[in-house]
Amino acid sequence: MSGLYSMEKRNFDRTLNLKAVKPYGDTMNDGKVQLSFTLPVKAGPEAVEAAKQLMKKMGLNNAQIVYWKELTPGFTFFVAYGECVHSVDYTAIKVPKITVKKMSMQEIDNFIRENIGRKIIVIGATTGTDAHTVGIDAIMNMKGFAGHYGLERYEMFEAHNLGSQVSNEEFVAKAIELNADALLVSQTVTAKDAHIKNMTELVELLEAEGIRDKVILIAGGARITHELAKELGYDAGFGPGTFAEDVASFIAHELRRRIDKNR
Amino acid sequence: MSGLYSMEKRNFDRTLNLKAVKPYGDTMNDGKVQLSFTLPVKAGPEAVEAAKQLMKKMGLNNAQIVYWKELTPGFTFFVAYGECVHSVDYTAIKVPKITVKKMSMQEIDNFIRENIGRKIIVIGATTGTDAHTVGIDAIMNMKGFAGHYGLERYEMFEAHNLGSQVSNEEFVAKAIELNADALLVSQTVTAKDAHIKNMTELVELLEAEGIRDKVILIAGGARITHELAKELGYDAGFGPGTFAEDVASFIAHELRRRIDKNR
Amino acid sequence: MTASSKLGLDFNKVNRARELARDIASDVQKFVEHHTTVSVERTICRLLGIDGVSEAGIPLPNVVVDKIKEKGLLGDGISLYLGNAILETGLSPQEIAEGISRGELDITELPMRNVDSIKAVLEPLVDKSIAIIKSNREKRENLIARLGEGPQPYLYVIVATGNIYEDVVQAQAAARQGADIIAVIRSTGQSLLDYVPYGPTTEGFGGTFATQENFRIMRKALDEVGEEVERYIRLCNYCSGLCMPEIAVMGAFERLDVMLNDALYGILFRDINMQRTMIDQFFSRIINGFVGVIINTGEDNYLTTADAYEAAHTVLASQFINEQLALIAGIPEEQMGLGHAFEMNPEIENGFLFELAQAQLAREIFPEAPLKYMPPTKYMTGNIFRGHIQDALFNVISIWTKQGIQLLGMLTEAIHTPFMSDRYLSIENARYIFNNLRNIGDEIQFKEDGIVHRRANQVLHEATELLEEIKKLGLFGALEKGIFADIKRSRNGGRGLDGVAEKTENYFNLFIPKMLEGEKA
Amino acid sequence: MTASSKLGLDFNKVNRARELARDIASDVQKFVEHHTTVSVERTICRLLGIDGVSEAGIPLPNVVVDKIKEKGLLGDGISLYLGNAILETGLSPQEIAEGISRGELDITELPMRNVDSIKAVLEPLVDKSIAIIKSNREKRENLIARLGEGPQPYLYVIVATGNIYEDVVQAQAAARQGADIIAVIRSTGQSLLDYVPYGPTTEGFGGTFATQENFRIMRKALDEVGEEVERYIRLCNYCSGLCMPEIAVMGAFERLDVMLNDALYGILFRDINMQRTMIDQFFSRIINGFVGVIINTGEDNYLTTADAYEAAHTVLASQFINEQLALIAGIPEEQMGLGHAFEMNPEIENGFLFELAQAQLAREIFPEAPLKYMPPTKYMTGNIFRGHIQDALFNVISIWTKQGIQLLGMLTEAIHTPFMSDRYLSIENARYIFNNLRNIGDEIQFKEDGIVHRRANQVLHEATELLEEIKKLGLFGALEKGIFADIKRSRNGGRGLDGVAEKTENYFNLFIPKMLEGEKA
Ligand code: B12
Ligand code: B12
Ligand SMILES: Cc1ncc(COP(=O)(O)O)c(C=O)c1O
Ligand SMILES: Cc1ncc(COP(=O)(O)O)c(C=O)c1O
Repeated sequence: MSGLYSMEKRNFDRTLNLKAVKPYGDTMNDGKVQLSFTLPVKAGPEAVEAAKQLMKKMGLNNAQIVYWKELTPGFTFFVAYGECVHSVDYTAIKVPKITVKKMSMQEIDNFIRENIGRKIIVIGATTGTDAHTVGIDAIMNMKGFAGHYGLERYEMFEAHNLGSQVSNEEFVAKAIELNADALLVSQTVTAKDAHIKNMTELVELLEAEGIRDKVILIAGGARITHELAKELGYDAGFGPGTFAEDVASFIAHELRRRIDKNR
Repeated sequence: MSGLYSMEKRNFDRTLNLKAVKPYGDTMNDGKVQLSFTLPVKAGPEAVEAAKQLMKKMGLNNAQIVYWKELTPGFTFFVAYGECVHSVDYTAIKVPKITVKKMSMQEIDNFIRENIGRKIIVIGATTGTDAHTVGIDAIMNMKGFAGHYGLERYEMFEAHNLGSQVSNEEFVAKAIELNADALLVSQTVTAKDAHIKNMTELVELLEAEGIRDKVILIAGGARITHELAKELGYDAGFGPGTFAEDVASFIAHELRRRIDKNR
Repeated sequence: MTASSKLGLDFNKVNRARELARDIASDVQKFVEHHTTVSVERTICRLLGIDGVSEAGIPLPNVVVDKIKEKGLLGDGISLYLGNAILETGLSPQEIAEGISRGELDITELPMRNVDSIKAVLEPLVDKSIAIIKSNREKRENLIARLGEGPQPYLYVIVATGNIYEDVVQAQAAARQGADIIAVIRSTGQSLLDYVPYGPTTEGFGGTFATQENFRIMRKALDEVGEEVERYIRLCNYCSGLCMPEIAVMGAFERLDVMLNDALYGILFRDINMQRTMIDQFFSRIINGFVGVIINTGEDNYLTTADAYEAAHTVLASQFINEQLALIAGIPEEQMGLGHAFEMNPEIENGFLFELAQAQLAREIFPEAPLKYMPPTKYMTGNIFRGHIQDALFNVISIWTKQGIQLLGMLTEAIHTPFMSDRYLSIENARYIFNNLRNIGDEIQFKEDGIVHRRANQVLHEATELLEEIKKLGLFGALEKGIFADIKRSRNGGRGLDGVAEKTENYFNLFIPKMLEGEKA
Repeated sequence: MTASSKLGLDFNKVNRARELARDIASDVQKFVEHHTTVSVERTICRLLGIDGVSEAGIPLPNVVVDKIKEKGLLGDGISLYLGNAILETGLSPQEIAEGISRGELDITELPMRNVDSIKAVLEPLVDKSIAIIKSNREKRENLIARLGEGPQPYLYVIVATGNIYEDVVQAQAAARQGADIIAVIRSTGQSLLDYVPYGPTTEGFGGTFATQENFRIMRKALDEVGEEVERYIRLCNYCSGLCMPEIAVMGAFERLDVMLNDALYGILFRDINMQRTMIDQFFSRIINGFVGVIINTGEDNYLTTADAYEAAHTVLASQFINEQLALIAGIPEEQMGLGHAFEMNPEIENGFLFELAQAQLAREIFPEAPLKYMPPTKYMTGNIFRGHIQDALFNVISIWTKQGIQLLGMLTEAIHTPFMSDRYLSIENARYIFNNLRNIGDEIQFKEDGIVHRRANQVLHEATELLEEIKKLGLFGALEKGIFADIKRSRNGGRGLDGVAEKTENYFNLFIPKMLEGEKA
């Protein structure tokens, strides 16, 4: 008996328990998960068995290999369904979050006028060899993105968009030259963790120049999360669906907080 | 630090090791797996984190939740990629297989003439409330399937196709009445494991009637594997892509084996 | 070539086919009119207010009708005995049924009153039922007027968890995502049951039992979500199997909007006796027609056993016949969801053009019907990614040819009944394509005498020839020859024949004339 | 309306647009002809047989050309100094380069011989290179004649593992699944490098470095698998960035078949100086034209930053210009893979019809060109299921409008460079749709003055107006105004301007006339 197929009646509890959340197909706690993956083995019953064993190790019971296809000799692709034994305690989850209340462009400008009393200097760039500018432009350019104006339009921001393919060295030099309050870094290419390397290097450079604490350091991009940015030593990270307001509010409040602290 | 994102350089071994096979995205041993699943929680950063934690438990590192969508309040769907830490020893896999050499219709008829010396009596049906007949018809009907004639066309088979929605009781009664050598059961509906129940019940009934050992018991269907059939006490199981020849060769050889044994 | 046809169809041929189908249908109707069934009589019981189950769990309509059947009196019809019992006992039909069930009453043993007085005592009960059903129809119309509804093609999805409460969760989710019609698939065994289960149910296989209580629960849930999404959400179930008319009446009481309702499906795919189910179908369609239900016919299923390229004309021929059978039962064209399907082998070169021809053909021949278009099922595999694009092409054809009801294909068709996420992905697929190709049907013409033209005309031609043959054989004869779906059925085989009786001269059914009339009004 | 147009196009307008583009291109060409660049001169070095790297790892062509550049002699061209050095030293170009690299030789300090004798000594070397390249062209032609090739639209997929050996595995797998063209994407940084890396490489980001050795490895792998699948498999790389003509010549030596080759892309998306890259482009196109390479232009990219509905005419205008720039460089229409893309927001009602109009428009205006059609990228999301059907609609339009090169969309476009399985699913998608809709283009007509007609004519009109404007501004002026892709670039900004020099009267390039002539022969 392979034991892959459980014949016991699966009379699982069908009520939602947030302390032990499981995947849901069409019945609470049925655990259903869809997968696809390739194994570097030739097609055949052994390949199917290997795929099932792998799923078993992942904690996926009653593995069903619903499709397989040898992509090229020695590589077999699988589509599969299984029932996950694991669960997650949803009630215990704490995610670092940007808690600043979202304001409109006008509210932000007013806030800055009242609380900071001068324009905030911001520089932005897509760094390294990354040439993707659509993201940083969405945040900075006058015309903005999806009907939300960018920082260049704000009265109380002095926004400098350096474009893309900017080396970390150039970027830091510019920050010093302009005496920037906040640095905005966009990273899109994540292949081989290029963004991690690039972002980490920037932090090191800022530290070496002794200005890390003088700036609000912010990263953004399709695969950037606040959590990841924090891990890498940034003050905040913004992912897909960000608008200029999100970033502007964060910068304004954070600057105010720092000013208060230093008093 | 959530620890979900590993910042170590992933300098994994890029050579194929059949003793530790891992999923393959575009580099040997990169472990890449695609998943999709729904969690019964509302959308938001906590939901994304829950999805990542679940993946972590499955042994999927660097979980990337690339898409999420609240399907209805309290249910969030995810598409995700991760890197599997598990591996499988492909060299140790042994799958129960039907080892009979495949023959053509004519070869089979000749084999039976020479080795059995009489027609083999076979009855087939889709049992229980299952009404899917295309599978069993493919094996039994004269015209067969994809250019492969069915058992009714074989000179040395006497084939009775009882159709679908046949109760196990009727089926067994017919087996006794016709003194069948082989029973062919087709099962397509597998929702709530209907096929397992149905197939198990048939074995029990045959045992109660004392004829389990007198017949070659074969199951087939889209989700039937030889392995599952064996687990449930059948002599063989046939899945998608089966042709009449496969079944006919198996029956002919198995009958011959039994005759030899009983000598 | 007629100006109005994009396919260059010969409408004389269409008219000829329609005439043939009319003859075939009236021939069947002659038989139907002289017979009744247990299910028809149980339906009358339900219409007269009988509901609930006996102590043994047997539905009271069965208890009552079985009584006369046992005595060989089925041909007299239950109305006679029930009406008489009311007169004799002064009890309500429900009380009478309970009495029978407790063994305290035998309605066949009571002295028989005069038929006119029996009819007279039934009259107010009949009117009451008719009024309830009519008010449901009006309620639907009002709700649609107030909330609006999605544009055609309607997005139709199934729920099939086996548990009505879980079904509700799925159904509401689907409505929020954009579904217009929710069909609650039945448990695999139900259509062979010669009774309708009772109460809310939570244990079906591959579907949920159709019970009146389940209908009620789902209706309520859909009304709620309809208010939320500001769109009337239609509810669909299966008026087929051995209890066709009973389900029709349950649906009429609980305001179902769409019903799969096709005797041919039961005959071919469930091995239900053809005599039994044609009789049942007639009454069920009268009820469906009256309450404004859109019926869905099952021609699409033929292509799961027969080849879609070879057998395309059998689908069209069957649509012609179903149209006529529906008209006889008072169903207007606007309620005829004639079925067809996108089931061509995806490997066929230009298969898309053949599908396009077939879909446009159905559209032009049945211009008022909300055609029910079924997705690829037969050639769906465990490759869900490819399946999703097969479904996409199906959606392209539907918006192009202006189908009425789009039974959404699921990428997991070959694997399981839909997960909540499967349904979401399918709805998203259809909405994307319907919107992105919205006016393609008005925008594009087919080359004269091209592949599409030739295919459409060929299918029409073959269908007409087939109808000629069926007319000769009679519909029953044709079914015996395996003309549809490559499946042969015998006139006296299959399930349920023992529930059929020839009407005696005592027989009457007060609902039929009233409903047929109400239909016309 | 011309009979041959399905769109009711006004071909007078098309002719007018073409004239405008011709004027714009000759204006640019006037500038180009008076200048050279480091990359052009390095290309000449390579053509004369210089290869390899110095001890410090610097490619020898760079070592040699930097020498004259340092001295401000770039405008004389490297041919003069190299030819002179051969005469003076009796060494081969490669030996001379090695000498320079070791610091043993300074070719600018040698006594200068008479130009005719210099040209004469170079002549056999030039002829040798020309012969090699010609033989590669013939080899391709012979292979295609023997093995055959896939029908258009060719299935074009990328490999991008960063590791050339891993790329080989992916590429062969793709060919076996049905791919016709394999493009090896370059590492993110490469186009900004003012040299071409050397040797086999295994460490790129989001792509693999373009090196001559990598070209050779992949060419061999594709020839092998081509024999296996009995189809010639084309190899594609990127002839763009700061080393345009060098890559062209490397490709010519290693028998590449397709090259992304568009100065406008580099200007807009890589911030490469416009003067530099226009000069580089000219020579690179001459080489590509001569060796029979299909060039791919980059108009599709405009729609990743500008809106596809609003900016559709900029794509067409740019195609007109690229056509003329290609003609000047001797590229015949059959080698012009003009780019465009399926990038309309999927939420637009009837967006499909607009895409259809645009694709058909390009088809009719450039009837002989193997148009390169790019998949949806901008509106692809992490929802891979939906992505797969966006790609399916893209495939529908391609087969319908008979595109030449189908750059297959990947369901994982928004996530990562393709996995082996992503590529498989995409090829399956395209093959299914191409086969299932094979003849739809011949079968279907657009309604006169319908949405498709109107859209096509509107885009043509706007493109013509834009070309009028560009003619006034000059191409460089237009780029300064941000007319393409919503991106503004200044004439003297961006990378690589310091590698540009005005030609002196000493300048000569022996390859250009021979190649342009060979082209015509
Ligand atoms: C447009 C595009 C391009 C355009 C870029 C044009 C331009 N000027 O930007 C062109 C065609 C030039 C291009 C080229 C390449 N691309 Co590209 N491209 C894309 C594409 C299609 C869309 C990206 C985009 O514009 N998104 C829209 C913007 C608005 O979203 P966003 O960037 O996420 O920004 C939002 C948030 O993230 C946030 N945000 C972003 N930055 C910042 C910064 C701050 C401070 C803040 C607060 C917020 C913030 O706010 C924004 C608005 O909400 C993606 C695929 C896809 N569909 O995602 C591939 C993609 C990003 N490209 C990719 C690659 C590999 C390349 C190339 C490297 C390929 C090659 N080798 O040739 C090249 C070269 C470019 C280079 N060196 O970087 C890969 C990256 C793979 C990976 N994960 O590493 C992708 C995913 C495609 C793929 N599957 O291969 N590309
Ligand atoms: C055709 C079909 C139907 C037809 C059946 C017509 C008929 N006369 O058979 C109709 C339309 C009637 C139908 C109805 C239903 N169906 Co159905 N149907 C299918 C469909 C589209 C194809 C099945 C098929 O014919 N495959 C082709 C044959 C040749 O393949 P096969 O059966 O695997 O057979 C091969 C092998 O397995 C093997 N084999 C099979 N049997 C045997 C036996 C032996 C002894 C041997 C040796 C070999 C063998 O050999 C065959 C040839 O190689 C599938 C979806 C899909 N694409 O798979 C759904 C599917 C099977 N149906 C399904 C369901 C739920 C139903 C219904 C119950 C729905 C409902 N509640 O109304 C109904 C009712 C039927 C019932 N009570 O069983 C589900 C089952 C879900 C599950 N996993 O449980 C599926 C998967 C669709 C879905 N996603 O919901 N169906
Ligand atoms: C017309 C018709 N009736 C009924 C059904 C469902 O069958 P059952 O409820 O008998 O399983 C179908 C299935 O698709 C159908 O097409
Ligand atoms: C014309 C053209 N050249 C080059 C590239 C690739 O750019 P690079 O190699 O400069 O990253 C592209 C990208 O799509 C392109 O369209």
